[in-house]
Amino acid sequence: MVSHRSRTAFAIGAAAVTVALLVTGCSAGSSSSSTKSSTIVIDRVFDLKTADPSRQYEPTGAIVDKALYETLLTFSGSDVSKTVPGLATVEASADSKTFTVTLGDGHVFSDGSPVTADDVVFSLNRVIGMKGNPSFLLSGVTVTKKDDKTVILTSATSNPALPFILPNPSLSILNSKVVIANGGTTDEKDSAEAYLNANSAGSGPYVLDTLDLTSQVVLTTNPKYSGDDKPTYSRVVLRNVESATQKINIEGGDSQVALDLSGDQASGLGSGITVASTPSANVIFLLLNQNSKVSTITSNPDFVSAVKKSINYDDLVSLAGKGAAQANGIVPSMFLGALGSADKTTYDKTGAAADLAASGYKGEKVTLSFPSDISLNGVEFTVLAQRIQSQLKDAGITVDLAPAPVATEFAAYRDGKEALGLWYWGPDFPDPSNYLEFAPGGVVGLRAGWPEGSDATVTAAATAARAGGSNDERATQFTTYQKALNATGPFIPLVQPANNIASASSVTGVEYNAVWTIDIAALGSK
Amino acid sequence: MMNTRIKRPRIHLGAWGAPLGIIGAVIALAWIVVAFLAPVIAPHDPLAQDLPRLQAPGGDTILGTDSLGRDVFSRLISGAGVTIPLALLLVVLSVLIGTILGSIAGFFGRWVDETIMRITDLVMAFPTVILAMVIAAALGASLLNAVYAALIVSWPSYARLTRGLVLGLRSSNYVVSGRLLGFSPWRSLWRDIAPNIIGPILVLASLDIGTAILLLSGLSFLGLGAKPPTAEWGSMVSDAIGNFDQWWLGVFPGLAILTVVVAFNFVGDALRDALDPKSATLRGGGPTL
Amino acid sequence: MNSLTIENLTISVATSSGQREIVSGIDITLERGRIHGLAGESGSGKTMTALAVLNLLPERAQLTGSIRLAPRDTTLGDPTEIVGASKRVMGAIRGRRIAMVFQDPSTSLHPQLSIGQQLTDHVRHHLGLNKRDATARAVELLTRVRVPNPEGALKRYPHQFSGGQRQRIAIAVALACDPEVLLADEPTTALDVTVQAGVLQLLRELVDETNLTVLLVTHDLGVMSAVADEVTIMKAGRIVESGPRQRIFTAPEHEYTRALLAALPGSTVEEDADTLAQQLAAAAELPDDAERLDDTDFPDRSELPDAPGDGTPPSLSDADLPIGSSVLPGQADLPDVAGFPSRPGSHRAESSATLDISDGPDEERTHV
Amino acid sequence: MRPARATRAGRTGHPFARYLIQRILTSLLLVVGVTLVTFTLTNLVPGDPVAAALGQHAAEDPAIVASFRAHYGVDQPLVVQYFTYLGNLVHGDLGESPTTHHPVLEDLQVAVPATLEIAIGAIVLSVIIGVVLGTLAAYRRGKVTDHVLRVVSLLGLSVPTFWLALVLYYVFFFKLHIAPGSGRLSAIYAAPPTVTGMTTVDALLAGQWDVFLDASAHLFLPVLVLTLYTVGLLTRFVRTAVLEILDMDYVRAARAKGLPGRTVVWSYVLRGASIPVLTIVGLAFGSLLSGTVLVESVFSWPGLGSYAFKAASNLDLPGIMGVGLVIGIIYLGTNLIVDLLYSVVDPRVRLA
Repeated sequence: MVSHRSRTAFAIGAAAVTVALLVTGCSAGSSSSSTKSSTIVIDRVFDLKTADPSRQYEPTGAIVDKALYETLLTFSGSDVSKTVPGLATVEASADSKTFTVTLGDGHVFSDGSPVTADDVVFSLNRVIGMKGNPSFLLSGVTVTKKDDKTVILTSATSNPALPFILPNPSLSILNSKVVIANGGTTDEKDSAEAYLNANSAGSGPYVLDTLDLTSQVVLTTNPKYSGDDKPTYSRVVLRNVESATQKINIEGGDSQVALDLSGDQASGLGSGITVASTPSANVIFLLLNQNSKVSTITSNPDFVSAVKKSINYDDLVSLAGKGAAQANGIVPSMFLGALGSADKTTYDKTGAAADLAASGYKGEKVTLSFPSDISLNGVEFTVLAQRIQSQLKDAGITVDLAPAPVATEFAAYRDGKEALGLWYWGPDFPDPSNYLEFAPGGVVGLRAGWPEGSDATVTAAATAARAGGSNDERATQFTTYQKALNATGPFIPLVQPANNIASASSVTGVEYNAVWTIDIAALGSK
Repeated sequence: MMNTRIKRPRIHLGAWGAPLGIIGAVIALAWIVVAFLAPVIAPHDPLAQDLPRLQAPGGDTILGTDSLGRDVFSRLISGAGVTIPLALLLVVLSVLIGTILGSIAGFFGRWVDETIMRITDLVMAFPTVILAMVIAAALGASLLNAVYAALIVSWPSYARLTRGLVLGLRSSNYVVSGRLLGFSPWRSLWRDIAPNIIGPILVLASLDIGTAILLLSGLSFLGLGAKPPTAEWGSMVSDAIGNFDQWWLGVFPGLAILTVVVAFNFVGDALRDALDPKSATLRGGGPTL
Repeated sequence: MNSLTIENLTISVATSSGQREIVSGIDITLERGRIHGLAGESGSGKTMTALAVLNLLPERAQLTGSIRLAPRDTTLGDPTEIVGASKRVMGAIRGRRIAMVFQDPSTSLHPQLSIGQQLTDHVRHHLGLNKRDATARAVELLTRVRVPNPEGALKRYPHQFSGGQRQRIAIAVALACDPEVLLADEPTTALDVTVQAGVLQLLRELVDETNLTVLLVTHDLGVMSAVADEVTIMKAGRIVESGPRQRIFTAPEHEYTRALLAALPGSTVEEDADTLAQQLAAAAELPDDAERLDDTDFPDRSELPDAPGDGTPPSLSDADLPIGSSVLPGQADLPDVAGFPSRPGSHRAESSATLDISDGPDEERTHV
Repeated sequence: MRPARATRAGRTGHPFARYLIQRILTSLLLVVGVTLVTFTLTNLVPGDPVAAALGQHAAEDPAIVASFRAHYGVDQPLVVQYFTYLGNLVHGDLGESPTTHHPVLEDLQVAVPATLEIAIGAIVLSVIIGVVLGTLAAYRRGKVTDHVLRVVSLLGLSVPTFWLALVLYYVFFFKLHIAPGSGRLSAIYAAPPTVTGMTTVDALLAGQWDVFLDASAHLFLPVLVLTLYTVGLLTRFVRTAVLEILDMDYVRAARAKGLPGRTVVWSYVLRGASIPVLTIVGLAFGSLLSGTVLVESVFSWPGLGSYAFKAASNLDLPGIMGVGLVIGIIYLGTNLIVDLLYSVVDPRVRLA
């Protein structure tokens, strides 16, 4: 355990050296000590680009904005299968094209002004009009004010998923007067981002104290917060910390919550620390390009089948660590319509050999491209890729690894130029319809060189699933879709890595949410 | 420090420089032998992931296993065959490019000299690693690309050294008398100047092998060098970042780098004592990482 | 009255081929208020002898015998033994009781320190003067060695003075603590021939005025004949002959001495100060680098464009050439010659003060 | 290091002004060169900055992509982009980073002091230690101390900094728990009001002793890692320089004056060795900045190295350009300071 004396001695020693270094005639004023009371420290590997909710679309941004802002609808705890009222209640029309938003009473922003329909209209129109990263969430949606308490959302097409999209922190409601005063507009000329990175303009339980995109975000309680559940911690420090250090920090009491421990790290934690391990909603998959211009090998159906059977899924799951699970289908396990373990693809050495022989593969090198700088819930793509390479080698398939930073590699992936690719899909909203993009001609389908009309079975299943219906009907439709995809599709769902949230035992209310990872305001103490 | 001296290489074996140099040479040679024999002496296939993951040293693995169940010891010795030859290649290429450009600059002077020296200024204004990083990012991660990136930042020191030596020699007796006798400048460049600059260049180059290893493994550490699953020491160290509990993942490859670099630096230091007791250090030669 | 007594002094140096004796059992006695000339060719061990007196020989040199420094006043006690003396004892002797002037003032004065600092640091250390008193003393010293504008000179740096002025400053530095013995190692060799006389004249005056004891190390018999009272001739680490100047120059007993003298132009010894300058001019020759310690570290002469190509500095010991029979090309290589009107023979000793004023500051360049 | 030009003083009145103008002009040329090189290199990268900045969902929406390209000006031809950049540069506008969504200038205002804090700490510490050890080695030439120091300094030069950083971090933080974790400040402390951007200095200026202690503790390991390397470099070099000075007549003359040993060392020997030592210190500072990249990545230090790495891997052109510029400026500034110091320590050097 930490010896406080030795740590103090280290600090003093270091300070002595620093003092010696400083050529400062330091005029020491009275020691104005810094705040320490009721602070909670949360360690996170940052992927933060902005705190402006209408621009951010990163998991860390969602954590921050969930604490600073409120949305029209929200989820309770970790349950993302049904929405609950947030700032408003929403009623959908039968055709899922018109949604009536009715604002609740008594919601005020941090400057004390009430949340109005104008704020809702401005905030949502700003998301759409700025054409920032999250604007596709509301594509085809128009927002109109009906009266001071009511707003109408109209979708061009049937949009049953919209209520599940609205809780996304990117669709937070901002204080329109403040934002407009600081350069906010509802088009691309908007210049309020700088302001929103230094101040918050929301009605959430916290306000932004300081923000440094690379090191830390500090939140303090919003005294005007109108919700019933006032936050326990008056100051929140969300720090950018590498996962190995997160482990040390939480073991040493330097932090109270660690969000990015790998399975290996989480299983080695000492007593006094609680770990919540749940499979995350991220699905890591392998894609085999069906475009013969890209690769004549990967576009061979027998070869695709051989690869599916050559992979030792259990081995990959154990590599991903504690709490990880095999992705039975492309839809993650906690969503409606997820596949059961009976329908998962399994390792089949002899079947693989037969398929490989049938494919006419002659030992050519296949290039596996992957983003080398991505580490998802503690699972490093580089590690995973090496294991896949090794497994395929055992099956007689020669794989050449081509790592590149995601910035460079993503372009090739998006343009459908990768023969073999290792990627993941994180859901935009907790509804299986998000996964229809994997169908032929879908966004991800095209990345695998799989245009419309490539696979009639899958396309038919996808069309049926898109049509909607009752929950049971939809569940069946999506199961069928995924079975078809597993059978003939160019995607191989591999792993849902675990989300390990480690917290000091004194911290309560730690719950993983697939949309915003963790609700800071819900954290309590005992 | 452009005030150069003309000295034919002289051998003075310092009382202690020589033994250190011999120790260095022995260690360096040992690593080179290991590099050649790695496939024979490695107890396991360095790429095979057939052992239990993250096993501590001892038992059937000398240095434990990594996060994919590969034998750290086997990877360590096969790593010698990855970094050392490339570092040597890098130094040889740097010396070639640097001395050629430096001789041209020093011998022909005027605008040729100005141009070449301004380019070295430009390259030297960048910190080595950051420039190499940008280049490696541009070329894509691979060890050979890391060598190219490192080459771009490492030739100027040779160019400057050579230019300084050539400038000093150009006005010296034998070159001047050669000119009076009507020999061509190329002849004097080759006959009179080359033998005189070999000593300092050799010293700088021998000290640079260590730098080259540090630079290449540093780039690999940042993910801009060796591609997985290559057993490269720098990337082995970076694998250790996520696995602090498994100290053996990082400690041994780091020690490997350290011993090789120290060995080459011992040799270089002894060579400096022997060939060029003063000038090499004064010109700011030596590692810059 | 004896001031410094050297008895049976032997200096040997460890080399790769074993111990080599550089000085072998010499005896020299310096009398108070006299200038004792120590002459000999390069490598004869004369500079080593001088350094031994200050215990400043390189570490690898071994020293046996005895060097005794008599107290200023015989009633004060026994002489101090220098051979094997502790650091503390030597610290109290060096600069305070025995001072030294080196051959080349352009290297013996620190180029980066002001004249003021170099003149006062040891004064403050040895005599415990405060800054103001030390500065006053420095001004007095500079006046005494006839450096013009002494107050201004304190703030200047060595490169801003001519060679002759620098050596005067170096002498002032040596005399600053009022020492009993002054070791002058070739004090005029590095100087332009036209200013040598002035410096020697100054030395003579100081001895006459202050009862200083001087050991004048030189290879130049012309210089010797001009100022020395006693003369010792050394060869290969041994004393060849020793005695009063008059006798040595008129009736040398040893053949080696005779050979040396025969080589001097104008074979009679003239003491007349008026002719000194002329004589010195005639006897002038190049500085003798070979005598320096670690001569290999000195910039090779071959770097100079017009030096002979073999790279070895000219040295008497090469062929036992008689002193003065210079075969070397003029004075162009002398470091201080630039900007100095070279009119040999036209200077008179008493006009040296005016001469020095006319010295322009060196336009020295530094390459870094 | 280019030689400081020393010529006849005072021919045209203000040699310093002339020196400065000449320096600034060459610097400007160099800076333009740096931007051109960086720009060209970055554009050689085959990737697409859009993908990096937008992420896999938004990058599919043509409207979002077009909006992004227009905002960052990457829809223009390269030549236009470059000259637009130069034009903005004249007005002190370094552009906006697509990675951080911040003006690059603001990012650099945070990153540069963070790196300088480490680099200055390391160089000051290294100079103190290196000069003492180097002088010691020279004085004990050929003795045990000298040999030990030779081995130690060669070891210092041979340690991979990234590895040493990890090992120290592992030992002092992970195992012994006496060093603080990564970053610049423990989370319980709020950063002191920004004056210099260096946390330790700012904490002192604000009189926050506890923050200062904490910031110093965070600073210590990164500084130590970089110091060990630089000490190796300086010790070897100072030894050589001092050995050369010890041969000088003026050192023998100072001894003959009976000055105490430490006066001889400090006033005479080290003053004499100051020019070559200053030169190498300037060079060492440059390599320190280089070394910070690897060390910052281990200690999660939000400095220039981390920023450069992130910018390079995200194809963040304005970010990389900004880093190139600021490093060029630091390099030139270092040279300028070294040149000025030459004239301080050596009266024979005059700037013209």
